[in-house]
Amino acid sequence: MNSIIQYFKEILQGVGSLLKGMQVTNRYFFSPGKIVTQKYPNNRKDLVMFERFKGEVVMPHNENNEHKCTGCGICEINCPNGTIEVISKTLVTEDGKKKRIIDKHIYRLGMCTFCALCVKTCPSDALAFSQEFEHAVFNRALLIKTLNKPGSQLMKGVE
Amino acid sequence: MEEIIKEVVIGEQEEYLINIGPQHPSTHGVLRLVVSLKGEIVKNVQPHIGYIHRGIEKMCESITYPQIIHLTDRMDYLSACINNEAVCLTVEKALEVEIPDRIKIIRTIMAELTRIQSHQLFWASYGMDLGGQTCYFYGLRDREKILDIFEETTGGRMIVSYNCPGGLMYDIHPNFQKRVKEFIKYFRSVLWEYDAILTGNVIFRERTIGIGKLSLVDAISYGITGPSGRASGFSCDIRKQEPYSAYDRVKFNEVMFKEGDTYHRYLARIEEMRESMNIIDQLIDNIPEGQYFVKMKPVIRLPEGEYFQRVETARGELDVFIISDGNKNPYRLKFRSPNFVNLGVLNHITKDFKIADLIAIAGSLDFVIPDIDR
Amino acid sequence: MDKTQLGEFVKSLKPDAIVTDGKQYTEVTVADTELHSLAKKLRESEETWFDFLVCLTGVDYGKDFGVIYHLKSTRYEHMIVLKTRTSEREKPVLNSVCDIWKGAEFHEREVYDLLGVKFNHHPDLRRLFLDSSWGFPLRKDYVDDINIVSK
Amino acid sequence: MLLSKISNALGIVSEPWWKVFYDFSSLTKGIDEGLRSSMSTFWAVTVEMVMIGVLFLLFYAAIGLFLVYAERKVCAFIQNRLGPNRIGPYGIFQTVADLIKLLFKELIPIKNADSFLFNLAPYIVIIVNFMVLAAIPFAKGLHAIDFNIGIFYVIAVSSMSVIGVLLAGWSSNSKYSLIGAMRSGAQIVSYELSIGLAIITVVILAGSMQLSEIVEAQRTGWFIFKGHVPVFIAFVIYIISGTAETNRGPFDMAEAESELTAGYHTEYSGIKFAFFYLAEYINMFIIASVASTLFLGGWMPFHVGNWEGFNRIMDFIPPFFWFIGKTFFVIYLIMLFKWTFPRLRIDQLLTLEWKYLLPINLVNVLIMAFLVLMGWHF
Repeated sequence: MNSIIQYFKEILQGVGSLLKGMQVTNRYFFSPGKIVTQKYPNNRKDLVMFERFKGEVVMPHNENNEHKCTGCGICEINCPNGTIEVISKTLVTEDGKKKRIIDKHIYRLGMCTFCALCVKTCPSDALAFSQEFEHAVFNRALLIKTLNKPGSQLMKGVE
Repeated sequence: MEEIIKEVVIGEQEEYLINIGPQHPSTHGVLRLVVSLKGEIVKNVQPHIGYIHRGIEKMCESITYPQIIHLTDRMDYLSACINNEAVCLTVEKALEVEIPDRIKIIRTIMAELTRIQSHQLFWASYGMDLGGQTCYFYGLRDREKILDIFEETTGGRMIVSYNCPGGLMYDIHPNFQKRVKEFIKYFRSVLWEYDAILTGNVIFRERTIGIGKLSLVDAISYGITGPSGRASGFSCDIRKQEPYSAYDRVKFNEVMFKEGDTYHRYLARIEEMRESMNIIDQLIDNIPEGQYFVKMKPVIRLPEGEYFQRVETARGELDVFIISDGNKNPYRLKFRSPNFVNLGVLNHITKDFKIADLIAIAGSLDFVIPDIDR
Repeated sequence: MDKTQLGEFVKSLKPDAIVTDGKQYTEVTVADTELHSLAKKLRESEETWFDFLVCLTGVDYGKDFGVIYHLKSTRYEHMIVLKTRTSEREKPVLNSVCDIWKGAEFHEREVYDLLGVKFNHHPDLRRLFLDSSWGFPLRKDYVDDINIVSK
Repeated sequence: MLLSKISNALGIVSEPWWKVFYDFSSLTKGIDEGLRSSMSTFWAVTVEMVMIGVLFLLFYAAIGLFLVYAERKVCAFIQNRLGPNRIGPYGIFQTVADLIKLLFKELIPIKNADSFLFNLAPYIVIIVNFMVLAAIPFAKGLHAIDFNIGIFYVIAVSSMSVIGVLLAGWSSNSKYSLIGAMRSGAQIVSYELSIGLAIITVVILAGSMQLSEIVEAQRTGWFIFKGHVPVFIAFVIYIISGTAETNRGPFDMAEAESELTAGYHTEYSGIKFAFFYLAEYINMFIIASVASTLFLGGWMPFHVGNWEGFNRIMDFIPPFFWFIGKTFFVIYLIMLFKWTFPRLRIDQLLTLEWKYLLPINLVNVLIMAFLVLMGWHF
């Protein structure tokens, strides 16, 4: 007799647990307000990334096309996988002194692991992360970027 | 010494060999299991790994200590923050740097958040392994909220690279405490759904209770750590045994079961999420003011010697063993990754179960393949 | 047992072993032929009961290879480090500890795979991550012109 | 000429045109008489068969595509997602686009596969589907054949689809497929029993196997209300074993995505895969429509005792929509099963059948027979 009671008890408990699960899924089916998906390409305009989001490394320039990079190469040394290459050139200033300035700051986005060591160790805060995250291109060569804009100069007062 | 190696023949002739993986929905990556079957009964499981072997230990020998951080992120990508912490703790131990409370507490909170999100993904993918696909989306839905917290503070979602030798990369975001509290409140209110859909479900219980039993003796002998080991009654929580960071100042229970079957391995993780929330509750309002990093030398050189640090990741014990020869990069760096060791037990506990149980057991050990291969 | 007691205990088991007091743990260096018997004794004697092989690391020391065993007792919560070195570099062989700790099987396969140290009496000694055509990448003299670019 | 004759025949019906939606028998009768009066019986029957065939093909494609879309939307809403939303408004043409993609996909020939059986298998599954659809009463007078053993025919034919599954698994020379097919064989053979017994419960109550008569018998009230507890139990068992028979939901052992990648149709590609895929949904539709016919009154509207006004309003909704509505309700239930529960293991599946469903079902049939014998039903 006991085993028969046990048998029906098992069935009822089992069905009960199943109904409990169905209750949850059914409730979500009838509550469209809880949908969490974003319609991504459609909401491009009002999509705001967090300010610290590591999209890609950029070199901020001000309105006079000036940046802060002195070409010291600390970012290149700190980069774990050779993403950054700093090509500098020597310039003779007006008062006859020799000064090393940056020629090209090459950044290979395809190799970057976003460890933030370059941005963090830069002594003059020349590098920063942008919030851009749509990196796909058709040609791999386009991922090799030159961060300093053509014709840009070192900001005054940065050594 | 003389060499005595005997050749091994895998799989008898009459057995039915099938390959599960390297591309298979439920191996969670590129794990390949060569399974010998007798009908539906599993007779032998041979894991073939190395499809995502990147030689992290070799790479570490040629880079500096701060640079190692970004590789540890990519080992067990679900416990990225804890992996970072492990290396940082080892380096700090070697240099004998005193770490301020603020850093310790933030590290602990981040580690516990990482543990919660890892277990959420475990819950999600475990439901899917057993055929309940809705679990996956509920798990990911809740996990997104933690990833958002990570993204706001660290700039990365999974690959956070947040800890660095001597402290943290950035200070916490001003919204951090508010958002964490919101999340804890939210997650406490939806955790019952996890139980309603999976834990209490009669099909789920039938599928998991009594399946893949691992005895305490075997768990210790195989070195199974983390929730999987604790489900067998193996007290292996490093947070309790060798407290690091701020674990010595919080109260929490070590989740332990005796049964050691698939169901309890699952349950251990669900309970750990609750414990982690308790830990965060105790710490989130008590973050002291102060510096978020300790000034280190520009080039970190570890004094000659051997340094061993154990931490508890979401999957078990991660050991970092550094042999330094006084240079700026380690002479030898060994990661004892929990998944790698846990994989060793798979053949032992799946024997004579069905092929569907193999998936359930492998899922309950919660493998992250990049951590196995390193 | 604390660090010094452990050292004395090991000394009583193997008088030849070199016991040093490391920063964290007692470190014991034994000859390759002695290792297996010492490990078995440490595992089985009631005072030590090292039943948990925490970590097994292979190291390339240049002229030979070393293997480092971190052992832990779940009963007494103490830890010890065993170290051993192979007798030569050309054909490095050690005794497997798989029969003492089952978890050693994967660790030893990994060491064999990455360093080429063979383990006698191992139940299933095959390459683990790499295929048989690869060299042994964790050796210091390993050269890979394609994949390792040194600056 | 033919058209005018048909319209003449239709003209006999002296009712407004929209009445046809409430009773299709006059329309079908009219077409039949029109055809017969203009050509020999042989040709008339041939033309009718072609017409029905074309209609069913269109219906098959339409309902299949719609159900795939519905399933994706339902599971999306359950899972807090949006589901397909790109092609057409709310993504309604998504499945059409998928079908076009599958049509253009390469049919990959499998090495060492038994190519004849490999190609035959999807057609067996499809043909079985058509054969079952023929017997289903969609509305009053709207069915291809009205057998006097209709429900028996449905059970007999629908279980033939397992042959297609077994052939697919066996002939594709893949280990995953073979395991999937064998599981499916064991599963369908055992759940056939439960379906049969659950249906017999209703047949006892209705006293007929003819589907149109079973529906007619529910004019005074649906069987699920009329038949006390036994019919309700039979309904639950029917839904469970019906889900199992379609290889869906918690019983999708034959596909078992997380174990066997895709089970018996792992090796299929292109349109042959689409056949299997569509067949699964049509199977689900068949199971649901038989459930609504047997238990929920088929195309009978919902009536409550003496509420004249309410019953009038209910009558106003055409029977076809009643049928479709009930069917979709059952389909939603089956979908809810699939998207809530984890999968059973093969031995548990058989335990459920032989230890729980079958004994309960047998007792249930006895109780039903006793109730009918004593006349203790409404």
